[in-house]
Amino acid sequence: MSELTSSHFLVLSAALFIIGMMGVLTRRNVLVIFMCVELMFNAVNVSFIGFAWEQNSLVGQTFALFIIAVAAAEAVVGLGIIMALSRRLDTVDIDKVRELRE
Amino acid sequence: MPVVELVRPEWGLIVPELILLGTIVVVLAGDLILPRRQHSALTWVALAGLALSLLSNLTIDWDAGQSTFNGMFKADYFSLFINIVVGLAGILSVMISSSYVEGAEEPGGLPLPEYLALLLFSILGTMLVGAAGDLLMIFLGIEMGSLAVYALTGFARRRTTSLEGALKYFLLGAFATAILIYGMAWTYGATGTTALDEIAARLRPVITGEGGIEASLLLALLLLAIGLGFKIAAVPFHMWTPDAYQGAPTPVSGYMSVVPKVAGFAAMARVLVQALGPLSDSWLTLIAILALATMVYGNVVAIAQRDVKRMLGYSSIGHTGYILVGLAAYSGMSADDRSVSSVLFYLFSYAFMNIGAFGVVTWLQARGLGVTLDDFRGLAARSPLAALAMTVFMLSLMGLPPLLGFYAKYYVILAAVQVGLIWLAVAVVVMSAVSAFFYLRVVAVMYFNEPVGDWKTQRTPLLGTGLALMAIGTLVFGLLSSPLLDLAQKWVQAFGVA
Amino acid sequence: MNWSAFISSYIFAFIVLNVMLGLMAYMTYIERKVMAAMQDRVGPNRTGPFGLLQPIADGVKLLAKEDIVPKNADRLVFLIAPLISFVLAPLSAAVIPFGGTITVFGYDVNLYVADINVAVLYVLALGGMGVYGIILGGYASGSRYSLLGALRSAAQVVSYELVLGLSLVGIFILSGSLSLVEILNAQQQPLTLFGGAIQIPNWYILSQPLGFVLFLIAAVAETNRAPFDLPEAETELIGGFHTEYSGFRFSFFFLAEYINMIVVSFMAATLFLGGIDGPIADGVWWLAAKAALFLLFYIWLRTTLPRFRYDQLMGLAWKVLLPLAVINVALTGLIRLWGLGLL
Amino acid sequence: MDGFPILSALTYVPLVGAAIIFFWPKASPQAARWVALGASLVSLALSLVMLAGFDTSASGMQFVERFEWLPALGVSYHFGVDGISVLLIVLSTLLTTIGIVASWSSIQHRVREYMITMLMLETGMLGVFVSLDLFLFYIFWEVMLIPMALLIGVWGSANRVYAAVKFFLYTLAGSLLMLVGIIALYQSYFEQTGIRTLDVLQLQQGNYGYTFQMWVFAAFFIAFAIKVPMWPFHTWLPDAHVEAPTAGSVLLAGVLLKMGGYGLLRFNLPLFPDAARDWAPVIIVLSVIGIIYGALVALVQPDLKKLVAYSSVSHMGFVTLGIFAFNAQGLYGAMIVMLSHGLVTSALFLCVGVIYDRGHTRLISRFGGLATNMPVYASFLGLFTFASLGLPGLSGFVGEFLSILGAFRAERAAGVIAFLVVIFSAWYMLWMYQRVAWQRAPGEPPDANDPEAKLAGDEPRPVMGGAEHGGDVVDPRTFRDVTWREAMTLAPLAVLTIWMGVYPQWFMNFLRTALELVAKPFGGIGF
Amino acid sequence: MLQGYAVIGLMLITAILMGSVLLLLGRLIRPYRPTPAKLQPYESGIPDVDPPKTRYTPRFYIVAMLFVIFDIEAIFLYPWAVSFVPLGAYGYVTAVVFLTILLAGLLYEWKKGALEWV
Repeated sequence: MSELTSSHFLVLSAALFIIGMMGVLTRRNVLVIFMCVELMFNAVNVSFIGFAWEQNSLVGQTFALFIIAVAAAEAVVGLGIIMALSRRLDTVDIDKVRELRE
Repeated sequence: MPVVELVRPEWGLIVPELILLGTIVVVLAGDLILPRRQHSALTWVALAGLALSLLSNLTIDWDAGQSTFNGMFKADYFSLFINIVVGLAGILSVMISSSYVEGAEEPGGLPLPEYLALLLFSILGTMLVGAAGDLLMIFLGIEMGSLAVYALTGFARRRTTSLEGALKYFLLGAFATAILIYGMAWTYGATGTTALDEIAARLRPVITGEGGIEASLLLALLLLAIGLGFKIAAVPFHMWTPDAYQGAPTPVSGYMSVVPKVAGFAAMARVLVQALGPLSDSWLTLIAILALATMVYGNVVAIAQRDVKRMLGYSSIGHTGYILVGLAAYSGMSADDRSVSSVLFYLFSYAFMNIGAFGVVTWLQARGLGVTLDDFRGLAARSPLAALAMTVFMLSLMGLPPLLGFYAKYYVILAAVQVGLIWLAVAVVVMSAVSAFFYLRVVAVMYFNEPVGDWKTQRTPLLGTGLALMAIGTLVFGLLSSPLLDLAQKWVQAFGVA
Repeated sequence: MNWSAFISSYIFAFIVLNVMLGLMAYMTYIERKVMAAMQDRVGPNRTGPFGLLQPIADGVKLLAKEDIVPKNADRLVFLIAPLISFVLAPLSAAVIPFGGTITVFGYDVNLYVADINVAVLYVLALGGMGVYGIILGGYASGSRYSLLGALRSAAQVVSYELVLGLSLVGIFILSGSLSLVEILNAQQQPLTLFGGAIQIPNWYILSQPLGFVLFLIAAVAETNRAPFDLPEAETELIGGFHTEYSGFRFSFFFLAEYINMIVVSFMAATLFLGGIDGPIADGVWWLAAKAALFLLFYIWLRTTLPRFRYDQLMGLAWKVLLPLAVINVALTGLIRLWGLGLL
Repeated sequence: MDGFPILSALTYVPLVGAAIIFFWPKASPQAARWVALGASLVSLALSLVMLAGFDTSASGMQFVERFEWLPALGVSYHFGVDGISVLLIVLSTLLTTIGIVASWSSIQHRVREYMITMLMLETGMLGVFVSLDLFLFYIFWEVMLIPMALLIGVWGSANRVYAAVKFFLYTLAGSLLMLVGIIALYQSYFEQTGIRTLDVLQLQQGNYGYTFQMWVFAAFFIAFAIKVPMWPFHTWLPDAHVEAPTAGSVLLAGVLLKMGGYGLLRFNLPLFPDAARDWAPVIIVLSVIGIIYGALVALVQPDLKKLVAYSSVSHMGFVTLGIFAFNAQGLYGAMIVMLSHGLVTSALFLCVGVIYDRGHTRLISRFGGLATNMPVYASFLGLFTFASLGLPGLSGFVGEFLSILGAFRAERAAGVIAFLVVIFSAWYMLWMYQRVAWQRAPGEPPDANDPEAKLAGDEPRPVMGGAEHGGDVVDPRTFRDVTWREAMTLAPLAVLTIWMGVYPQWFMNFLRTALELVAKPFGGIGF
Repeated sequence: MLQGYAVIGLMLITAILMGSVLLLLGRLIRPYRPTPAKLQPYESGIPDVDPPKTRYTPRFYIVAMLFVIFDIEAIFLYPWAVSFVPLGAYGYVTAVVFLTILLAGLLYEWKKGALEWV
């Protein structure tokens, strides 16, 4: 087992971020998209922690904490919207959410 | 255990924000305490709070360029201008909102206090972005602003289109936020700090040629630009805009066309110019191309729209393009550089004309009409004043002198020409001509067609006053733009204080 | 990497796992016996002396039962969900310090699996993840009762987890750490009163009485035990999320619940009662005794109190316990400042 | 007189009038008319006072008002007049007054708004002529656009919306190009001298590179060429003229078209002499094409207004031709053509308006024999027809002659061709006059004593042409002659036309010093 | 430290193995005789009509949202609590402000009726 370096964090973070991004771009289920966004947030957290670890500073960790908090708030707002919409449309498929078209 | 440096904040510097926060608390408390039919009093509370917050800017010594909370919060001229723009936009938005929210335009009605609280939260967030001295503050401010606006977009929760717009706005907004903070992470990784001035200081060797640009910095730059591009609805990150504008309650559309955009541009100025200014060679071209694509797309697609809200949505994409031109004209922190000041001035004028345009749509809706072009038929015969106001807004958006929009565009073009971006200046001009097609159509329909549909008389004094204020502002502020422009130009002083 | 320490830790982990399972099995026996005694009955007494083989008989019976997968079920999730619950429950025990370091065959062996600096956070996180097993099981069953039970369970667990988390903040303020080992160590120094005339143990139950009560209530609710066993209320929900489960899969949920109970008891003992702290006997015994006290308390509750109504349950968490927990944090901070002379 | 800001006063008086009508919501249509007339008359009076006070011998700007407005940008509030603008200002105030009188009874629909629009238009027009700061100029230039478009779009005839939008877009496109030019100029001057200014006079001191001149010249030129309108930028003009109400056409032809020529003289020539010299051949060719094209198309127009409109294209060709001849004759000629065209074409539109009010059609074929029952009208029409085709002794002759002479000196072939076209203009104008005034009216049986009619057959002239208003055909023989009010609008124009034809020197006196300055970079001798 | 997590990881694997082994062991001895009635979901004896994924009261979602917010805020207190001594009185005041906001938010939700279980 080799030493842990910041690049481990970064590679993990990049992988998570890209998985999340691909999810957002390719999936059709609103909830899945939303979860992928959350995954991206957490990937960013990993990055911040990794950099903070590398530089031995607290800034990155603080930032990550704030991201967690904001992500929670975001989840609440997002879930509220998704819930209200799915109760009206009875679907969570984003392709079926298309009343707003010319 | 690292030595924790204790923060001794200068409360005096955040008085405007504190007043706004207090207003929010009062509004929320009023929601709980007052009976429902007295809720309309909260409109006045909100207006008073906003006005007070705006006035309290006078108590701060802006010349000193002070900062507090360990440099997280800056009270400089840039933040002053943002405070002014956002405060005014807030007041105007509240004025055009109250009758709509209290009225029966939306199924099931809307709760006023929550509406006001969300609006004020969003304003507060945007003010924080303007005053941010750290990437963290920018992130928090943007999110505070955006989250409230997501909720406002879906505020008419009995109407599917409103929720749908909110959903799209939310999903893409959250996506953009993720990209943005990933960019911040990389910036932090590459420079070891998240303080804007510090970043700039550490990047300075790059311009003097003593250090190369790391790939990670470029990645950070790209991610930041994309993330903020989403927030300001720059092409190709604009997909949410038309749907959100069309779906949202009309006053919210007006609001969200201005204040979140202000937040986005303030963040862009803070991040790209103040922090990453030394890397301007790397981002200027990107911004210029974004600007061109954005204005061409927005204006061309707007031509085909029949729904006025949607049309204004696309046109706001176009305006984003114009404002980006101002940013693309950055050439270094010199007293002559008009890039950021033209952006600021544009945002100021955009607040008046665009909230005004949506205000007229709100005004029509209060009288039982819809939001399509056909509903504007013969408005001049029914209400010459409303038609006149709409004409003023449309022509101003088009950029016709002597209205405010012309000055805004003029300054942007001037900034572009000053750094030799003639092609962009020409593009702005050509697109202004293109935009005449759809703005003029509204005017033409109002004056040249006969009225159709039912019309119910309705008294909306606050809305009417708001519209009058905005119309007069659109007419007058252009002529008196000199002091405003001087104020905007002080961004150099603000960003230069390292 | 210190391989010998790693291996010894792992061996200890294996022991902990098995002890937990064994404890759980006999917990059911003890519960039945104690309840019977309280209700003036005999309890299991046929299998083996005093019915001591009853748990084994139960296990064999469950093992031999048919494993039914209902036709509406989401098959894969249905099969995995109990495993999630079962696996996560004993993992929490990994951070409980059962004692100091002892020497076995010349090797130093720590009587805890792992000392991680965010141990409490870890336990809370596992508790939160345990909800997945319940909610997935309920969702995958394809039955109304299951789903409703799962939803109730999830809502309940998250609500009380909040209280649980906040009730511990006072302890962190006092100990300055999130590590269970360090929290334990902080309780080892006795408090001296009246200039050393009286020495009392520095257990946090003394300095954190409110926190202790909150923790206790929240812990009971967190483990879905009576009087907070709404999710599995037989009379209302036919067992809730495990309505459709049978055979050994059903027993996994059962196992998980009891192991959680045991772990929470050990946690409570460590956090509030000084854990292994105690005179005369070896620390492990003290710990076991304290934990047993809590377990008996659980059983006592079950026999004594009727079940809450659901709105009462949620109201209690949000309207009473949560504000109290917050106030506890503020008060603790104030007292601590005073104690430090900073006020 | 000194110190009184007469230019600001005469510019803003109409605006004040508009504001009075606007903020007096209970004003009756009649009151609105009187307020508008009053405001325009005050403005006219002020402009005449200014004309009287104008020193024809002095060089440079007079009645200058100047103060800093947006110092950050170098924008100043700078008004002033020279010989070129002073005459155009009087023309504008005069024609606006006439326009308001002419719409007294023909406009019955939304009278208040109409009057507001007219007065705002006047302010815009006057502002364009008095501004000496490019920023200010541009503002007035655009301000003018909206009222004119509204005039066409709200009070025009059948196809008005199309015409209004077309007019607007054409002009807007041109002016936006000019905006880029203005900013480029500003920037270039700033780079040369370090001074931020948009003052025209100051910018003229700059020294601009050749390539720069060529481009910026083009930017300004296209804006003005659209306004002139010059072939091939003219297509908005026939639509706009045809659809506009009478007063709209009057102001469009009388004043707005002059702004193109004014802009060329004020900005293009002094600022970019090198570029002007090199662009001149192209422009001369385009002017000649425009002259021929306008005349030929006018010849075949069945519609009176279209005919006059295309004749404008032809006449305005003489303006650009004269300007880009760069000599005394050419420049004088251009200016005189502009003034004369302003008077004559406006008058012709008024004449068309008179019979349109009676017959509700503009088709030439629907009129005839007006000389019989409308003798006064026929005399006016005849006078202006002759003035338009360039009969010596009337205003049209002087200008066209001078500008052809100038062109002849500069570019012989162009002069020759342009001269030949005068024959065409005689043809279409006279033919029009013949048909409207002398020919048999539709439905009128032929005169038994007329040998030509016998040759053509004895049928009455058929009533033809698609009637615009529900097919109601009004017999032109029943038309009443001009009313006093109509005569009042035509008379001053007739007087001026004759005056200009007989004594052009009076007008040229005003122009001399100003045109000398314009011609200076081109070795302008011969004044 | 990391070693601790490694042990826990190994423990997790062990637990999964143990569970799986127990389940597979049962497979050897338990019967498998499904009948249609046995496979019906339990409906108190009434035949199943439609799939159970119908709507449930939004209260559950509201609780979930409230939890997410308050839990994160609680987590915010942990770092402060751990470094309580070095942060001192100023840190305490800050935290109290934070807690007040938290409680105010709770109070608001309470008054708005978000905590009522109808």
